[in-house]
Amino acid sequence: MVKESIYNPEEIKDKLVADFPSKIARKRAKAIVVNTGTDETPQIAANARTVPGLITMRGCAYAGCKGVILGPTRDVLSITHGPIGCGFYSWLTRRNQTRPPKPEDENFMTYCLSTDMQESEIVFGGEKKLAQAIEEAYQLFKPKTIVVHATCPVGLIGDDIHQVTRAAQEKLGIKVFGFSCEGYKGVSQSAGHHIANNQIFKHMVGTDNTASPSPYRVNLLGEYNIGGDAFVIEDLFARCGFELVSTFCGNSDHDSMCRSHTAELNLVMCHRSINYMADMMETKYGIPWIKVNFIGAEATAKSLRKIARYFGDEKLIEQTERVIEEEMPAVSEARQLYQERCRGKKVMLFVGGSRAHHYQELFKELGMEVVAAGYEFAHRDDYEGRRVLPSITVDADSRNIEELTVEKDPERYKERVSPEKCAELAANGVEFKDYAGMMPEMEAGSLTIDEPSHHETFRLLELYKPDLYCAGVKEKYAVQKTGIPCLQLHSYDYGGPFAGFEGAINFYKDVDRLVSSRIWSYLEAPWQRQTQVKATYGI
Amino acid sequence: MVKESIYNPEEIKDKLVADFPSKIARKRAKAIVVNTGTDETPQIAANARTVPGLITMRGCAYAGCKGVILGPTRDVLSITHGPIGCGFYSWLTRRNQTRPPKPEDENFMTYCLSTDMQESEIVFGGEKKLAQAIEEAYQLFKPKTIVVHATCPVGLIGDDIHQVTRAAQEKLGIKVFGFSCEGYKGVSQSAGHHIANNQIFKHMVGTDNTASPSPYRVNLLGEYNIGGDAFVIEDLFARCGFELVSTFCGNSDHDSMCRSHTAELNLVMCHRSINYMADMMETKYGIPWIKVNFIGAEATAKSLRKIARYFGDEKLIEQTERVIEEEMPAVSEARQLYQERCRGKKVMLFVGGSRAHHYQELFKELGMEVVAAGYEFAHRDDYEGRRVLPSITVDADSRNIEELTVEKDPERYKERVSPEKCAELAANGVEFKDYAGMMPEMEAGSLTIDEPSHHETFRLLELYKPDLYCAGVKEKYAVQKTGIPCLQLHSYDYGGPFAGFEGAINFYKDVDRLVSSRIWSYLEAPWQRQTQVKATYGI
Amino acid sequence: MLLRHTAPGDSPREALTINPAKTCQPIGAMYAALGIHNCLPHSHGSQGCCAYHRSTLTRHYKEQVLSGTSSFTEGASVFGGQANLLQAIDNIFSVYNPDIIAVHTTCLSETIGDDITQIISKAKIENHIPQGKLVIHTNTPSYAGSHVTGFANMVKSMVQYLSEPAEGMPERRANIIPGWVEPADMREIKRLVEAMGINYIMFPDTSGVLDTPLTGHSELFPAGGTTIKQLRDTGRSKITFALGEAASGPAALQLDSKCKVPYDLLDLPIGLQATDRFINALCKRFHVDVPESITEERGRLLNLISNLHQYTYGKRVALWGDPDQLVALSEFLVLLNMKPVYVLTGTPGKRFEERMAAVLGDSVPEAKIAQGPGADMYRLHQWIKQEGVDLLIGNTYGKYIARDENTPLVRLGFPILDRVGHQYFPVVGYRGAMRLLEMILNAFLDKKDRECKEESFELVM
Amino acid sequence: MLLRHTAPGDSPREALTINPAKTCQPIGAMYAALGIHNCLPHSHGSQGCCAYHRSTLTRHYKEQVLSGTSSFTEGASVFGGQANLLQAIDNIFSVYNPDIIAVHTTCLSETIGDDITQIISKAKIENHIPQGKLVIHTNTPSYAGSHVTGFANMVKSMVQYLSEPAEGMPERRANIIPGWVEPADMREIKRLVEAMGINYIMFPDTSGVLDTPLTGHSELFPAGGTTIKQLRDTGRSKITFALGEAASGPAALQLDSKCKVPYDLLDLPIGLQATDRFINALCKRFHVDVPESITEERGRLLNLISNLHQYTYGKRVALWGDPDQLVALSEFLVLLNMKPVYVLTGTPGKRFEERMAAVLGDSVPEAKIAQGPGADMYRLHQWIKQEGVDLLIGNTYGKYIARDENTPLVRLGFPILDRVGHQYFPVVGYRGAMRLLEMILNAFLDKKDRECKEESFELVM
Repeated sequence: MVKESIYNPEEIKDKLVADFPSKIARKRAKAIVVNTGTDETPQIAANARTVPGLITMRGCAYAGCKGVILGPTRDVLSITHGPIGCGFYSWLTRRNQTRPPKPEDENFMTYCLSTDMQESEIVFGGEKKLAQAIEEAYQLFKPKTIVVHATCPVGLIGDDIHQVTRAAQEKLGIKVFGFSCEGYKGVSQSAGHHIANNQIFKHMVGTDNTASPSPYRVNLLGEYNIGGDAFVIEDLFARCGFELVSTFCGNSDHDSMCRSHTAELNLVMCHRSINYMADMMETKYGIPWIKVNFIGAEATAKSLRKIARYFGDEKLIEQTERVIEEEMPAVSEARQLYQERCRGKKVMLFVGGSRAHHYQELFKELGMEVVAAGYEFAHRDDYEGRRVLPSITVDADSRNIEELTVEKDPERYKERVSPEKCAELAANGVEFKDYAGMMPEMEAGSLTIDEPSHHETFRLLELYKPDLYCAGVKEKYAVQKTGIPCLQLHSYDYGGPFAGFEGAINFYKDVDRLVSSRIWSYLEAPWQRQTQVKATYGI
Repeated sequence: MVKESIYNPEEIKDKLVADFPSKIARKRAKAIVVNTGTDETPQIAANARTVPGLITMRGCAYAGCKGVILGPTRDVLSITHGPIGCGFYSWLTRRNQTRPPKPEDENFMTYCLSTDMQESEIVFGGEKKLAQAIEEAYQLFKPKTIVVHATCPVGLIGDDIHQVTRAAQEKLGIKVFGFSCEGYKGVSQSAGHHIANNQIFKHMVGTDNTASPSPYRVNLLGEYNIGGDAFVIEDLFARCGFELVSTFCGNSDHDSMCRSHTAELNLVMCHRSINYMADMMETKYGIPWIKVNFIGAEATAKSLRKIARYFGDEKLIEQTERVIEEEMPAVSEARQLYQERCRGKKVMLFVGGSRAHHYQELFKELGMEVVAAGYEFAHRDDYEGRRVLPSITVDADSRNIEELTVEKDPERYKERVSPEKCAELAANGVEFKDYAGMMPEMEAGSLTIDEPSHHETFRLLELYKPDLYCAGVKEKYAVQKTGIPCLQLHSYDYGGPFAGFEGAINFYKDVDRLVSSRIWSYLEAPWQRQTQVKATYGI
Repeated sequence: MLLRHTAPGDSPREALTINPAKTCQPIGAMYAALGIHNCLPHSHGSQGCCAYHRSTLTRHYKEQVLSGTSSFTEGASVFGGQANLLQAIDNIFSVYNPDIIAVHTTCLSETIGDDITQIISKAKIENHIPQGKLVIHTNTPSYAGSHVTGFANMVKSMVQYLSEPAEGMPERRANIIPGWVEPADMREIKRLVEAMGINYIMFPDTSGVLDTPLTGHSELFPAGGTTIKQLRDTGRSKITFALGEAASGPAALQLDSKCKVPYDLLDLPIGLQATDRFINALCKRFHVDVPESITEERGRLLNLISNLHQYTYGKRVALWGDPDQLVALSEFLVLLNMKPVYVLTGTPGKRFEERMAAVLGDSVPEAKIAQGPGADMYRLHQWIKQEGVDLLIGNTYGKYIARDENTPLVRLGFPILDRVGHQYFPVVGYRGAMRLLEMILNAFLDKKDRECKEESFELVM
Repeated sequence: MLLRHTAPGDSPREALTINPAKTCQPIGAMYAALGIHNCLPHSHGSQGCCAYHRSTLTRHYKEQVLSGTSSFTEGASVFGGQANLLQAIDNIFSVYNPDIIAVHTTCLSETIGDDITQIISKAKIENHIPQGKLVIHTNTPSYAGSHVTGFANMVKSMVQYLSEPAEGMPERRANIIPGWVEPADMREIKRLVEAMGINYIMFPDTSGVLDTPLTGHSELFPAGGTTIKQLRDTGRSKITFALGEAASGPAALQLDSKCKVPYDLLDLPIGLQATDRFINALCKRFHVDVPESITEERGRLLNLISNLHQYTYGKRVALWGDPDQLVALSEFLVLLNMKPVYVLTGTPGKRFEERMAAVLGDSVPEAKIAQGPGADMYRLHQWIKQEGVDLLIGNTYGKYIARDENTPLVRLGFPILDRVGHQYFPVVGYRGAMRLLEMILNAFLDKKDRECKEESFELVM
């Protein structure tokens, strides 16, 4: 396939910001980068403040904390402390599925608990109501753990949720703690991930030393079980012989998170939302981590092999190969079928903090061309690779998110891999504590854009007329109005799973459905076509 | 309650026929009778030809045979020989329910089998196609018995269905027989009942001498299990200790009909449709019959007591009383509640060949006034009582329906009740072979009208403005347009059961629903009321 | 299992029809005749036919359906029905006073060979027909064609008896023959034509006849229906749009040959494409612009399709019913990327299989199509037993298959005996297509919500 | 069980809300603002609010929902949001170029006490607002009232900012404040008013904004919405019809006090009686006749009710949602002889319980009514666990109860996230009531068909 590039990407970049006031144009231009196709990536402005008034994809810290990180854990009872809205909007709106072992097991995910703050609490303080709400929640649900999420007004009026939760913990004899994840913290959901990671690490990780007898114990970090992704991965792990101690946080439960420090290896899917946890667990318990990706059949096979190789057991490696062999024929067959219909089509994806990268694997498998991509709430390292971490300047918005000081656990720290072994594994493709970032893996001439505004999105669509656009629900229907199908990569258009081998096949099908759908060729009515003909020929 | 009679019934009678051409008016006037409230009933013209062009409630012989009598027997496979319509319209449109003992037991009631006669068969004869159809039906369903129903053209073109079925019986080794129930036979469904009774008697009754060990063996005749009525009665019989050998024909099956001659007593519900059978079984096997009625709680109790008294066993009588005692409190409670809301309301019922009579019981229980009633396909005896049978003249339309000549079965005839016992029982209210008819039981001044045409119906509604009208589906929605609720007494408005004690309660509720429904008081829009006021006051 | 005796397989049958996917001609003629204003349909045959047709139509519409019958007895069957029909004409005009009686025959009167044309002319001569009143008829032998044929025949007879050719130039006016659709569909077609600013006569027109208001007053002849004047004027219109080849074609052809009114033979406007063609034909023939409001309705339909596409994509559907509906509906389902794998009608006719092959050929090569003898619902169910479907679309009789196979049923076609809505909410036009799509989506989503595992239970769909 | 931790009982709670039957003010203000033509709503607060509101509205409508946000950071939260709002105004006008920006506040900006009136006047003075462009605002603290309050506040602000009093006689024209209903409902109300021949201004009007066609072109500001000129003219209308006390009352009152436009405060025209009162009010105030077509629609509704009555009679229903909907809907259900035994709204307010008592008092004395704090869906479910119901009517969140209790759910209210139709098919007016009734009947009949014993499976219903 010869790639046609009608536009010079630098020209397009200019066009994207041309309508902005000059100050904004300058700011946004830094967030738009033409990829080089090499490891030498230009710097991108990321994790920067959203420009007020520009229609944005982003949400807030509360959404990142309560919605993303805490949402998928079925038996930790969340109470939103604040006016009713925040609790309401985060009630069941993410598709993180959960499957308790037994039908009667605890599952609080269908419940939305809120203190529904009223004016009087804003004026006189809401601590009393919060304390009472925690007690009422305890009486009704008898959970192991209750957590409290702060919303915007809480910090402003000075409610001390940590004080209230400490008192409740004492009184009720269960674990109770809070998250200061007020919506104005940071510049996006990302702040909420960090805040959530910190508290989970402090209050849950390492609180139960019971370890499984299997030697191949792993944690899966940054997998949220959207549309059942985690179920697919759990199944693969079980078949390969890996023992999954805990997932942060898909189909997850309280107890396994408390035992997660007993794992031998941490597998990081969505680096953006969970890297804090991986780093802290390495520092404190000596658990090494590797980046994995179960989006894409090849990526899945590669990730499984890495895990097996890490443990080095021949039987494990063999069993892993067997599982891959079982899965690949169906994948190949589907790929062949759908490639025929999708190959060469252009796609853009703007979503999440790692999805826009991970899903490129699947599009490659379909032979589709990613002409532009970007994240919604990522940091520079997610684009440029972990190596740029030291060069990221900490701005005011990041500075006010707590950084935990973690030290080696005097008793429980254990070196899993010697430095020599580590080098040897790295030479064999098992690289620890690293990830390349999205930009180096994209084609030369393609665009990377951090958090495009609504305006930029529609300029992009006009200029490229891609065959498929991937984003979130706020974008989907607006994009489709232009006649370009849009796949939601947060919610999978309510389909999925998209992870693993099975997920790859689902994904191929869904992409084919979107790009091959008959409806797109009917947008003009016959009489509109006639009018055009008339206009053209002056009839 | 003082009864208001705004109109003189004789005047009303005149008004009903006033718009007819005089010849028709004279004919119809004979079918409209003012009840005397005594046993001295005037003669009514019934079972007469419908006047062509007058919109009628009636159906045809095929409907009476295939639809009514054969329809409810689950394991006799019916084939309609004719064009597709007759089979189609009689496919599942009556609500005769069936409950095979086991889920895998034969049930052909959901199937519509037809020879779908085409022009070529009309021209060249349809016997060959019929023979082939019977074979195909046998191959697919492997039934014990196949029956064939003739439709209008069959008789006209001279297809001999009896010849074809005899041949099929020989070839297939199962019972196969036919009904010459062409739609033009007789003047209504009634002809079809007779034709059906004859053939069932000839081909099925008495073909299996296996008798149940219970001494209290009865057949229930003329109960079609609309809305589950038969289930209620079956349950009552079982609880009282009566052994139900066979029902003609509700929730019925082939084998029990073949054994029906082993019963000790025949119970006749719908005399109109089934009297042939009762009489023939009495003549041939000596089974006496009594008229019963399970519509109405009092009538049900009375009927149950009659049966128990017939057998005379004290335990049986006691058990029967116990059952009645169990049922009556709920009935009384419901009756009290609904009487309050229904008492004194006026009702008309025009339906069937015994329903218009039976249901008067229930209306009496509710304290409602039956101001007019009549049947759709009845004969004079259904109105005036069995005593008028000898005086009924046989006209041309009746004469061409076969009358079987039945004689005592030399081996199986058995006198169940001696003449003396018979007299004694009669004195105790167990009267054999008799029924009073509808007219003697109606109030003086009320009207009896045989088969009112659409015109008469709407004159009646105008003149009486009854609170409730009971008829069939063809009348229901037309009647309701006038703002008067209409209860379908063929299909129970898809509710029921209405039989027995449970059914009485259902009926009370349904009648209350209809007459108390809020909707009837909203027929005028506010602006229409204003217009009227304007018109009245000249504003 | 309600249909426990149905086994998979495709066992050949030559003589036996089981669970038909059609019924007989006269009911179609009766339905068509109800679409004439102040008309009493009349069934010339045994009264059972009339009772069956009235009951079936009443159950479908939950409305008064009136018709006379010649109430044949055995005598009439032997000696001919002339006396009965003459008497019926007398009685009907004197008791019910319609403007017109529309007689259709039955297998009985056809078999004995009653010549209705002759009887009507005798009735005229002998003054059975009052001044200004009319009697028309059509032949609807039950042993040929189906209910659709009967409908088509009665509509054709309206033309034969009533349409009058233009003396000069035709009027700038369209005849719309809506085909066998519901009153609400006829209303919707009229709304579209009116929105285009086109003068028209629709015939027959059952709106206002079979969807009448509850007022406290009963009308023998409700306000709706095509008037006799309009029927006469059909011969003076500029063009006829015949919607649905099977139901409307014969009348259009007749109008062309009798009054030289040319016609466009179009599909029923069910779904996007057929509606497009209908609107476009109006637009072309009358040189009018399509109003923005209609283009917007179209766009809203497109929008809905595009938004919920994941639930329709690739779904296997079985459908049965009348040829005109099936063709247009199948085309629409294909647009939704659904797969009409089994499509079947009991109605015989020439063009159905050809049209279906054109609609499904490339898109659903595996589709099984059947028509006429042997194309019954037993066969359909056998196919389904061989390989299941995700959805059934057809009349109420499909509910037995639906329950046995736990497959959702979207009720469409005739008769619908167990739900309401079809007489009030159109399925034609763009708005109708949205309703269709809503019904289809609800069928899938309700089932998913009911049956999915708890972990797959979705808030947002 | 999806809600396995909900136990029967009526355990008192003072501080904890579980599964709310309301949400916060700003989303209502955003929805109302979308009903102004060429308007960009703007959320003054943290960007999370805006994201949540846009997502929820988008899921409900499956449509583009655009809004600006002041994107507060911690700094803005401490030092005030003036700078952010001014910058946002600048950017919005230069990039998106709306005619008007409609700002609503959030708990964040309300808590820190941003004075929007002052900021807007500063924006005017400092020329952040281009010539001919407008910025209006309303205060919508999330910690008071509910989404309904927010809607009412934004509509009231339209009057406060824009309505201009008549200089002479008012125009012979009605203002229609439709309340929080769907675009299709607004269309239907307009159709009725137009059919009455009455000149009107509807505000807000989201039809054409949240039900836009798919055309291949994306519009920042779709064709629909009340224009600024119309909003100005509202002060010069003869009368205001405010539909729904909670959502439309405050604006009507404001228009009366600001411009002396009197008002009729009516229920939302859901169901027969409320629609009757609406039509009758139009009829009285404008001395016009009701066209036959509307009276016929009414009659068709009556007809449908009377025909299918056996399936609704005596059925127990639980409903939740917004006060205006609940009052009118309950009255309609009572007309159907149904029993709204549990009725609950999270929205606080004075008149709800009084109105509900009037509607249900005599007919359903056993009804439990709840409102405001503690009136949440957990409570509703507890009631249902004590004594079940035959039907649920409410928003999508009811599906969890529906599945656990095997009770059918008719989706009505906000938000509906898992079905389509609400944005396209009205539930107001007589036609809307027919749709409601169809949905209710389908719920019952589908369940019966699915669950009844085989011997009770019915062909005709």
